[in-house]
Amino acid sequence: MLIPYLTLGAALFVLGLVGFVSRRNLIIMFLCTELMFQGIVINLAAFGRYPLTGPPTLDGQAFALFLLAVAASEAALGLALVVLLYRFRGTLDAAAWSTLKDS
Amino acid sequence: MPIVAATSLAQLPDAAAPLIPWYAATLPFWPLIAALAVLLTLITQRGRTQAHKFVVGGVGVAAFLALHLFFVVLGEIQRHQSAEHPASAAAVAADPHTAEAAHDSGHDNHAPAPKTVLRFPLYRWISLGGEHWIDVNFFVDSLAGMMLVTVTFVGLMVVIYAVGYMRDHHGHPEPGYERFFAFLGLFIFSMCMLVLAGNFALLYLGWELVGLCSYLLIGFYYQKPEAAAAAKKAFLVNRIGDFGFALGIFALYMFISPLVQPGENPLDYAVAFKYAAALSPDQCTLVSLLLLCGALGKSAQLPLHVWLPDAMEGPTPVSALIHAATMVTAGVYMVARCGVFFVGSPIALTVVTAIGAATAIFAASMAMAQYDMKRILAYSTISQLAYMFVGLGCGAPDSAIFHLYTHAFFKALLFLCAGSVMHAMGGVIDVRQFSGLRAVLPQTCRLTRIGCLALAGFPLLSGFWSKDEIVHAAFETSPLLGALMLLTALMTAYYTFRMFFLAFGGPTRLPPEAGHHPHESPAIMLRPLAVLAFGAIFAGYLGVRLSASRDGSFLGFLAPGGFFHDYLASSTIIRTAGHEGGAWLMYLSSLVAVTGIVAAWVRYGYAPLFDPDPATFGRAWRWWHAKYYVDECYDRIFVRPLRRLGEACFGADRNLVDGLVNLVAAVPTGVGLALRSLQRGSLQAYGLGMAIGIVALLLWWFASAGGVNAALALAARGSLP
Amino acid sequence: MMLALFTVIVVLGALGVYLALPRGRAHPGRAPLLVLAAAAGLLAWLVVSVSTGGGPRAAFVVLSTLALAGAVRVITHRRPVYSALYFILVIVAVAGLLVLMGAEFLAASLVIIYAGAILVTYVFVIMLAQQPDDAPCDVDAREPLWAAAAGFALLAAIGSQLFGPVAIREPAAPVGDNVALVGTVLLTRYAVAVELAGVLLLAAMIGAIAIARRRVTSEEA
Amino acid sequence: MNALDLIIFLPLVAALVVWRLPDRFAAAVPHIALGVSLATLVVGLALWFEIGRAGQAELVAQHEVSWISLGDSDAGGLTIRYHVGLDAISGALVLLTATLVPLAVACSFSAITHRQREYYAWLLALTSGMFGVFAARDVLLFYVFFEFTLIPLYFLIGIWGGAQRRYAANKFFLFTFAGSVITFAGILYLAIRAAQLTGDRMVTFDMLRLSSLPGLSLVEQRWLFIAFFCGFAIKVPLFPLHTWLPLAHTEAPTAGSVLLAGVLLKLGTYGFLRFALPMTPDGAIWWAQPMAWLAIAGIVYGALVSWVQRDIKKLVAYSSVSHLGFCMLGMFSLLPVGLSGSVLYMINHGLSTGALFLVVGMVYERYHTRDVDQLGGLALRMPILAAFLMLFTFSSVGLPGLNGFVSEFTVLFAAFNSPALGPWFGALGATGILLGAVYMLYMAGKLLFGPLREPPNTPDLARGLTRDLTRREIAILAPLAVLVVLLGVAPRIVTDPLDPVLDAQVMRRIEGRSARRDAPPPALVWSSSVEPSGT
Repeated sequence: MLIPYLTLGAALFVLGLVGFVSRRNLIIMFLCTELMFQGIVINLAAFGRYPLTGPPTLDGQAFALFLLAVAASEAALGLALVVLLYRFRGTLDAAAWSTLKDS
Repeated sequence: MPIVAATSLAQLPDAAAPLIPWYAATLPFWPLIAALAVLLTLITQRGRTQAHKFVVGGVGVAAFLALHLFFVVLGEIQRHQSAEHPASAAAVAADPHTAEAAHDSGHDNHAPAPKTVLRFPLYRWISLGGEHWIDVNFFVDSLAGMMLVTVTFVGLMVVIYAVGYMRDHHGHPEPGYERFFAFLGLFIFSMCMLVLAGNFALLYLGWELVGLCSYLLIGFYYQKPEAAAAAKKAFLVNRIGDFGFALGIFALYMFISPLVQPGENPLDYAVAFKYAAALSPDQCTLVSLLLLCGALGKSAQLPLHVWLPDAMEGPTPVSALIHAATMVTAGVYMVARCGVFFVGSPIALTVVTAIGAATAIFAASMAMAQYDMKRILAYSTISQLAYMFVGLGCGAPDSAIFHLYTHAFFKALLFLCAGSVMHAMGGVIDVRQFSGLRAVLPQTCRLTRIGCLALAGFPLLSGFWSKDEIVHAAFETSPLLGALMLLTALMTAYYTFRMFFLAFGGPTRLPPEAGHHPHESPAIMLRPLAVLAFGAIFAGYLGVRLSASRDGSFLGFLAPGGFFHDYLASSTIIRTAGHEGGAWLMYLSSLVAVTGIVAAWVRYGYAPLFDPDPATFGRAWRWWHAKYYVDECYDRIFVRPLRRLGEACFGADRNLVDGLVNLVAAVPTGVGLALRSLQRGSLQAYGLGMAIGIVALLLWWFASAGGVNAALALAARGSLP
Repeated sequence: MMLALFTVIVVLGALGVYLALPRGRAHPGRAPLLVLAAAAGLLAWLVVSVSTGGGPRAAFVVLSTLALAGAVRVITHRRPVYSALYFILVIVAVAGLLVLMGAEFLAASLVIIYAGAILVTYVFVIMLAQQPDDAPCDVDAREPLWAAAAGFALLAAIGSQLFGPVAIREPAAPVGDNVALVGTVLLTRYAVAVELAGVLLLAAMIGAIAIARRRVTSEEA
Repeated sequence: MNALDLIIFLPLVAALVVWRLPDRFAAAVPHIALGVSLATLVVGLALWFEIGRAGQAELVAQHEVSWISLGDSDAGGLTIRYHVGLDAISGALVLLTATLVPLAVACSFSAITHRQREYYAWLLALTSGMFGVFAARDVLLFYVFFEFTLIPLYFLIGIWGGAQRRYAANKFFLFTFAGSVITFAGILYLAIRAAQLTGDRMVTFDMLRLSSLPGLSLVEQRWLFIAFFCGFAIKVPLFPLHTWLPLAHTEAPTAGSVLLAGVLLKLGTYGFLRFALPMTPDGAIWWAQPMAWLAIAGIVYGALVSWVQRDIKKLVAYSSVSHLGFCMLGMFSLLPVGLSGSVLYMINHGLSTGALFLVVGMVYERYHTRDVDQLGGLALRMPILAAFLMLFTFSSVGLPGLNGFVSEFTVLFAAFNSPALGPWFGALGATGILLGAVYMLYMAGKLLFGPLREPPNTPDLARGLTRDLTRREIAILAPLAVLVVLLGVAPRIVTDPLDPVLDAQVMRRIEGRSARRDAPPPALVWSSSVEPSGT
């Protein structure tokens, strides 16, 4: 049963990636990163439950928990930034922020 | 022509050669000290008008020492001969200027006379690596003695003349008066160094210093662009000759150095002549031809003659001294000095003769079609030098030197007379502008007539004797050459007296520049002229043996081969031509001279306004007048292409090489611009970039290392932790 | 053979997502739905044929299709609020799968923390950063084609490995109470990590407050 | 802290002092700089006499102290030592520098008006760099000073230069730097190989030890020679790599171009003499003929191009290309006389071209133009300057009796008689005698002779200049004139201490491998019977 879980995880990760790359709304982009986290959680759990060698271990799950911590803090900061950006430019469009462009 | 075994030079005593007395060795430095003294007066601005006193004094001392040296060498020859042939101690002529030099005819000068050389080492100059050195040392033999006397004596006369010449009408010295005398002193110093040099490098030093002085003196009136251009042209043409000369010295070292014992310097005369016999004919030819280049440059022979006529831009004393009597004869002196190499290779001798003959006829023809008095004399000098080269080529170097000696007197005389004419005519020297000056300048006219007669080879004057010997040697080589020489003699007589009659003959006409009444030159100018005239008449008798007339004819009793030749026989020159001059030859050459003079008198006796020559000679005359368009050819063949090449190189330098460099510099900027467009500033683009990066990475990993399967296989083997 | 099938699924999925992504005014219409449904069906069939061991395959298939559908809707929906809500659906599906795998504690924490805390924050932000409807940034996707292509190329690459020839051994079922076991693991092996996670969260909190506190006056905008 | 360290670091310290001097003393800055440079001249002379006494046995004023040493002797490592010392070659060049610097400083009194303090600071820094290069006995120390000299000159040209000074400074810096980087690679390779060959673990950069390593293979030596060639040929400059020189010279201030031409060009030739010949003798023999061809090309090319120049300074700059072509020709004749000729050439070129640049600078200060067509007949207006210019023109043309001739004669003599090159090289090189006269007399004639031609409202006699040379300017040119005549009449002052050192340092290493080039030199048909022995 490992392969199906891995494909699912990969699919979720890829969908998150596609969403991140194609959507221009900052919040949705962040949401997509969260989606990518879900893909990773499944993979971690799957490898924990169906390890290639030896009995199932719980390390995967423990790591997933830490992943959650990271995701939470990332979301907090990210969204604070998004709000700030929104207040600056009044729009959530990612294209508004292109100061990195080389003139 | 029999090649005299050079072994006769073998017993040249070098290390053991006796030393010149120390005071005689200071000879060249007196004019130098005089020149520096004048320079000092220039710097300190005091006593500038006395400049000429220093130089006259310096050259005077040099002349005296030269004379003394002449007799020291003579005494040395006597001692040497008495040591080897006690019986025939040659009688000594008291003074070169006394009329006849009686000579005991018993001595048969065919056997090679013992070589007498005096030397004086000063100090080591340049190291040639290892134990070979170039030293500053003097090498005096009878040739050098003779040359020194000629140079310093004529130099003294010219300097004295210049004191008068370089003053304007009311006797005040012209601007640059001191500079002129300083350069003259420097010139005499360089010429003496050239003659006294003991090795080829020092000869090269004298050679170039003389070139420098001629540059400075020709360009004396530097305000005039033509004078500056003439000076530059003279120096550069001489430099072309020196280029060959330098290569000759290097080649000489290359051939001589393997033969030389340790402790001997290959470039010293004594050593070089000692081992000259060991050189193969080919090597002799190479060295001779290269050295000949230098001679041609300096003595203004055919290919490199273009600078001498332009050198007339300089003040007349300069033309008289440098471009008639001394510097231009350096080439003849060098070829005579290195006779042992030329004799060693028949090719070289024929080249010398050919160039001499060609230049003689070539220059004579040009001289016939000029109107500037000094240019006529300039071409005549080239022609007379060509005579000397023919003498050298025909194995009669002592005749050549004899002609050089006599030519110095009458050519200097003629130039200085032209100078006093110019002085009187307010700087005009074109014979068409004036005529009938015998009334206005009686003394100059008399002196010029003597000079012209000597130059034309009128019998019993010095020119006649020396030219006659060369014509005789030419006949001995080949009758055609002899005939050519006689034809040139005819032309010489013709153009000399054409000039004389145009200037002094006919009604008195004066150019406006001459002022209301042109007066005769001051005494200070005329007295040296008189001395030179005396020399022009009697100098010839030094080379004549007054013996009982062989065939009873009037001239027969004057046979060539007098004191002069015996004196020179003991120098390093090698005479291969015979000595007996046929009496018939003397009659022929006198006849030729007289016909030339009469022809000139017939056509130009009354100084016609319209020159008859162009009509008679037609197109040939135009070529002669335009100096065979040689200058223009050189300009188009060498000068202009070189200049275009320079422009092309400079162009290439700017675009090609710089272009290459800028191209290299452009590469990084180009790449930078290309990459810049990637940074569009949109977040998505960066995300997409990352995604593509991951995909590429994965694909590469899977492709190369077998990807997950390999990992799984590893895991299966339990090697993963 | 399975790899070929998987590639077909990937292509269909990519096409479906590409069509589903919002472009301009026009409503995407039915096409993407059909394509995605086909892809989901094939994927379900593939999973069934691959998973060898027994166990709740049916539950896995249901939950995974649910998760995938939710995910697709998250990225393709025009209005951000609905995307957030669909995201909650995805989290629930994932939690279910985790329970299937015996990771009950993780599933529970996922639902509580993710759905409860993070998604709520998202909804707050969406509320704060109100944009007029059909703002250009919601409507248009940027280079959907490239995005879909790149994403599913990645999936294909991964798939090419997963469905490779290697036969994978099925391990035994886990034993014991998951929550207790995870608790012990956390407090024994990862004790330091837990403390660090706490510090990380504290820092994030302070950061968020600092950012949000700055008054952005209008002229700075 | 011996005399050598003193002259290396005194100017540097003085530079710092001068730079930070408060405004009150601003007027004294030029005089301080002059004083310091004269002090270095005195010390330089003292060192030269000591070299004369010491003979070629060992180095004079040697001072060796470890500078950077990484790792230790058993585990292997690297040691760079501050090792300075003078033998005759370095001593001669140090003396040349010590002579030219005070003249360069003195000539800037009236030329430089803005930012004087920095100007003299950079000038003094350049001086210490130059002394350092010639005194360095450690390869890396040499390289450090070699690069250090670039910086002051970059600023001197960049700030006080002419119109295109920025471009000229950049081009100068990049050209030299690009080459020297390759040389640096060569040096590293050589040092490491040397450590391997001699077996000691510590990689050392001492010049003596790196010279003529026994085990270095022919191929290595050829490639190492190329590495050295890249760095030093640009500096010389050899023919194809010379385009930076005319630009740098025309844009540099007078003092800058005097030192650039007088000393910095000698870094290249000195580099060849110290590195290429002793360290890669087989490489030098193998590349001798191509180098000679480049040198001859440089001679002819430099002469022709300088003949068509309109700007006098560019004319003199291109003449340096031609002159240094001679210098290289002499060096690659691989004969003792050739080497001593080329070292003498470096000194003579330094004196005569330095003097020419000074004179051109003086003309520029009065007429503010260097265009040959706008000037003419200056001899009437400035007789003293005309006299000096004529003297230096004839010195650089190689008139016997002046210094140019001695070195030119020996160089061509060596090229003609050298087994490695052969007569044709000497002959072609000798055309330089002729071409040299052509362009130098062209310049002298245009500038001094002919009718008087001056640009409008000049000569500009501001800043204390007089119509002809001021006493200060005469004081600058007089010593050079004396030296030019002295070295012409008695060159043994320099060559006597030089010859034994050249023999020991360079010739013994080359003769050890008298591996003649595969094909014997093109022997002339005449000399077949008498084989030229070389020496």
